[in-house]
Amino acid sequence: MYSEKVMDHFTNPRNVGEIENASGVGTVGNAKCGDIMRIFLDIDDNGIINDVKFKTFGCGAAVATSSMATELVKGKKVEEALKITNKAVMDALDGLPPVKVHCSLLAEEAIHAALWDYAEKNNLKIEGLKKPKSDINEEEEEIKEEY
Amino acid sequence: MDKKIYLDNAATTATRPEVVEAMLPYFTEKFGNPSSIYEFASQNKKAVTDAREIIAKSLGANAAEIYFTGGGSESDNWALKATAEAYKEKGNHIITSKIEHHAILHTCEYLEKNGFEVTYVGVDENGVLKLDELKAAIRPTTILISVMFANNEIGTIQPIKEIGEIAKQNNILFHTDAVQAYMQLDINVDDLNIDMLSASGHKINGPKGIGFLYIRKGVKIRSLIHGGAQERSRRAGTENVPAIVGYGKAVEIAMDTFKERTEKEIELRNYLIERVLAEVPYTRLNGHRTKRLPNNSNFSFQFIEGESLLIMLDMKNICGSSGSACTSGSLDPSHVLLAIGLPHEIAHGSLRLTLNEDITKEELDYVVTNVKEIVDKLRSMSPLYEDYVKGIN
Amino acid sequence: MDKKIYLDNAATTATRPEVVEAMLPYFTEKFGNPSSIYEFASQNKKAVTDAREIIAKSLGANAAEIYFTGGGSESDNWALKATAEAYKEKGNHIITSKIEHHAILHTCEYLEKNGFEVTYVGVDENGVLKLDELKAAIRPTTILISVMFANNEIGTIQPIKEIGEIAKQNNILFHTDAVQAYMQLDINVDDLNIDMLSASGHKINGPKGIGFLYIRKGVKIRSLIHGGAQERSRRAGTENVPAIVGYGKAVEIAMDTFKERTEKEIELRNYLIERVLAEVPYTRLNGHRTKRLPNNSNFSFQFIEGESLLIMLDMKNICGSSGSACTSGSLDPSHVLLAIGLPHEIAHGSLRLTLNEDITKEELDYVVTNVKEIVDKLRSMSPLYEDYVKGIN
Ligand SMILES: Cc1ncc(COP(=O)(O)O)c(C=O)c1O
Ligand SMILES: Cc1ncc(COP(=O)(O)O)c(C=O)c1O
Ligand code: FES
Ligand code: FES
Repeated sequence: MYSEKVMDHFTNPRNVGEIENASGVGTVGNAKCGDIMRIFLDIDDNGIINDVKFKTFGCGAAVATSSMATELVKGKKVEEALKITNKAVMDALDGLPPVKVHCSLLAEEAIHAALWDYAEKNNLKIEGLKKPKSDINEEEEEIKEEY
Repeated sequence: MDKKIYLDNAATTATRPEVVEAMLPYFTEKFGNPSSIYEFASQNKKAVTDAREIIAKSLGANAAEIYFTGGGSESDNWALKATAEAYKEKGNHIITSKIEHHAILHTCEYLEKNGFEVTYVGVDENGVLKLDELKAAIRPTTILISVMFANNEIGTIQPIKEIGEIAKQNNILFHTDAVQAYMQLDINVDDLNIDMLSASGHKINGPKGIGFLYIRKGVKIRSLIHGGAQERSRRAGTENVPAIVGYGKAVEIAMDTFKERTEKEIELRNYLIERVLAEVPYTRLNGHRTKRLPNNSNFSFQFIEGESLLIMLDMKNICGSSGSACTSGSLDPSHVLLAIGLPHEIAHGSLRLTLNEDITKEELDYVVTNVKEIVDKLRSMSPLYEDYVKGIN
Repeated sequence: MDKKIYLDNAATTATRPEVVEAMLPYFTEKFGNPSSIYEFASQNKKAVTDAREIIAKSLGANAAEIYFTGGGSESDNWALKATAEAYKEKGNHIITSKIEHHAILHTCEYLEKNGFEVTYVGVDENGVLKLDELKAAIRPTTILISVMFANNEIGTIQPIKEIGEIAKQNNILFHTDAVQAYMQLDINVDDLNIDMLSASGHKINGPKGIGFLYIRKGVKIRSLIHGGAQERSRRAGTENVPAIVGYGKAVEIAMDTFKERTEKEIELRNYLIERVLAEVPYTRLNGHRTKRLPNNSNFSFQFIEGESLLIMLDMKNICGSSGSACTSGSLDPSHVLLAIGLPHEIAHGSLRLTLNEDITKEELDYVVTNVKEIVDKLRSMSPLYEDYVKGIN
C-alpha cells in the first residue's frame, strides 16, 4: 500500500519528540479522520530553523509525512519552510495512495501553525502566512459513492 | 517469528485442504450444469442436494428452506429487499440494530430511499441490543426485524432467542445475519424462531463466493436475481457446484469439530484477553466479556491509532484488523465502536484479533509481547499521550 | 463410444486444468481478504487487479470499468435494475428483444411490475433482430436498449454495431448480454458503442460463480448488492479471489487461442450442420446459417420430441440440450424457437449441440450416426409422422 520511502519514515521516523521552550509549536487536527499532529520549531535569530520535532497521532502516512516534513524544513529559513507544500512532502516520499493525500495536508498545516505561533510570540509578520485552521479539511473531495 | 500469525479469521479464513479436495473433481471432470438432463450432469445435481442437506441439518431446517447465494452480502440484501417487496402491503417499517454489517445497513438506507422506514435500535456499552428499545420500536406496520446473531467487530452475541420471541409475539418476520455466528455458535432456527438467516462460506474455512439464505417455509419470497429456474426459481444463475460442494464439506467438518474447536478457541481467546488487559495500560476490551464469539477479541488502546498499529504488527508477521474488513479502507471510525459509546479517538485505537483453533499459546505470547512494544512506541510518538502525561503529572 | 461426447458447451464448460492450477494457491495459502491492510492480503489485491486488467484489455476497456459479479445472471439483473433506478427521472421505457435469456426477460417482467414499460422487439426467421422495429420502438422516455450479443439457443449473432449506433444517435444507453459471445466473437466496446456488457466465467472454461459487468465510465451506477466497499463500492461482498484469478486465466488463454480455436470450431460446426441437414430428412437448422456462434448448432427434427431424443443420445454417451440449459427443466417450448416462428410441435423437436475445439470429426461422425438412428426410431413411434406419411402417400 505504501512506498518504501513511506515505510522507512514510518518505521524509523526522524525527529520524533518535543523541544523544550520551542520558538513555535503548532498542533492541528484533521476533521476527516480525527488525527492530530504537533510540530515544535527551534528558530534562531537569523530566522533559520535549527531544530524541529514532531508528535503524531495518525496513520502510517501521517507519521511518514510528519517525519519527511521535519526533514525538509530543518536548516531552512522561515520563508523557505513556508513554501514547502504537501505535494513536495508527498513527492519526497515517492507518493501516497489517493485516500491518504489528506494526511499530507496535516504536515503542511502543522508547520504553518508552528510558524504562526513563532510569529505571534515574536511579534513578526511573515509574508504569505495565514492564521492556521484548527481543522484541516480535505481539499480534493473524493468521488462520493452513491448507493 | 518467521511464520505468519493470522489473526483475522473474522475477515476471511483459509479454505481447508479437505474442502479444496472435495471441490476439485467438480471443476474439470464433473463440470456439468445441474439443470441439464443427461446422466453426466445429474451427479452434480445430487452433489448440490447433498450439500443442501448437510447445511439444513446443521440448523435444524429442511433442505427446501436453504437457498444458495453468492455470499453473505447477497443473502443479506436478498432477505431485506425481498421481504420489503413481498410484505409492502402489510407495512413499510423495518427494525434493525445500529451495529449491523454494512450489507444490512446500506441495504436499509437503500430501502429508506424507496419508501420504507427503518428504526436502528441501539446497543449498550457491551454491544448488546436494548430489548426495551426494540419493543418500543414495534409499530403495526413493522414487517421485519433484522438483528445480527453476533457482531463481526466486537464479537458480542445478541439475545437472539428473546428477539425471536418478540418477533413471533408481534407476528413480525425475524431475519438474522449469522455470517459470523454460523458454525461458531449453536443455532437451531426453530428453537430461536428465526425466519431467515444469512451465512457465508469463506468465514468457516469454506470457499469464497458462496453463501446461503435460510428462508422458513411459508415466508413469502421474491427474487433478488431473476432469470433461470435454479434454486426453485428463487435465485437465478448456473449453480456454482464446486463452491456448493466445498461449502457442504466445510460445514460437515465444522459440525464434527464443533465442541472441541470452540472450547479451544474460547480458552485461547480468554488467555489473550487476560494478558493484554493485564499488561498493556490504558486498554479496554470492546464487546461483552463472556457473551462473545469464541474466536473474537477486540481492544482499544488509548492515545494511539489503529492503522499504525496494524502496519507495525504486520512487520512482525502478525495479521490483525482495526474494524470490519470491509471498511478498513475507509477513513471513518467504526460505526460499531461509536455505537457502544467510544469517543472517536478511542475508537481509532482499536485492534481486532480473531483466532482459529490452530493458533498456539506460544504464538499468542509473541503477539502480546509485540503489541506491548508497539503500543509503547506509538504512544511515545503521540501528542495525545504527551498531553495526558503532562495533565496527570 | 466409451468416451463421453460433451456437446453442451453453451450450458457450461469444463474448467481448464490451467485455470484450476492458477486458482489453487488462493484457496489454502494466499487466502487473505484483499480489503485487509497487511502485506499478506495485498498480494491478493494485486491478483484481482491483474485479472481485471486482462479482462479490460480483452474488450478495449479500462480496468476501472470492469466490475466482478457472481455470474452472468447477476450482471444482467444489475445492468437493467441499476439503469432503471438511476435513469428513472429521464424515462421509464426499456427496449429489449423477444429472444433474450431469462436473466433479462424475467428482470424486465419485474421492472414492468414496478412502473417500467418494456418493448420486446421481434426477430426474423433466422433470429436476427428487426432493426426497423427497434427504431420504431424508441420513445422520448427510452432509457435503455438491451440486446444480447449472440443467442444462447440458436447462436444467432445480432447486428450489435448497428444497434449501438441507433442507441448512440438517440442518446440511449446500450447494454448487451454477451454471456455466450464473449471470447467466441471479437468485441470492442468502443467500436460497437456498448455501454454495458455482461459475461460469465463458466461459459469460457473458467470457474462457475463468477462474472463481470462492464460499465462504461460516465454511466450512472446504482448497486444491486449493497454493503462493503468492494468493487469501488458498487458491488459488495468479499472478493472471490480464486474465481477472479481463474477467470483472468481463462480469458488469457481464450485470447491466446482465439483465432485458431474459433476457426476450428467453425469448421467442425459446419461439418456437423452439413451432414445432419443432408442426411436426416425433415430437419431444419435454427438460427442464421453464417452469422452464428462458432460453436453452435441447433436443429429441429420434425415429428419428434426433444427430451426423448436427449435421453437416447445420453444413452449413447452424447450430451446435448433442447433449448436453454436453464429451461430444460421446464416444460414450455423455448421462447426463442417460437420467436423465430416455429410452430409448437417443431420447436419441441429441437436439439442444440454446442461444441468446443477438442471435439474431433470422428466424434461428430459418431454423433451423426446416432442422431440419424434415434430420430428414425422416434419417428417410427410418432403419430405425427404416421399422419404425415399417410398424408403424402
Ligand atoms: C445469454 C445468457 N445470458 C445469461 C446467462 C446466465 O449466466 P449464469 O448462469 O452464469 O448466471 C446465460 C447462461 O446460462 C446465457 O446463456
Ligand atoms: C456480519 C457480516 N455480515 C455480512 C458479511 C458479508 O459477507 P460476504 O463478504 O461473504 O458477502 C460479513 C463479512 O464480511 C459479516 O461479517
Ligand atoms: S492521518 Fe488519518 S488517515 Fe492518515
Ligand atoms: S409428455 Fe411428458 S413432458 Fe410432455
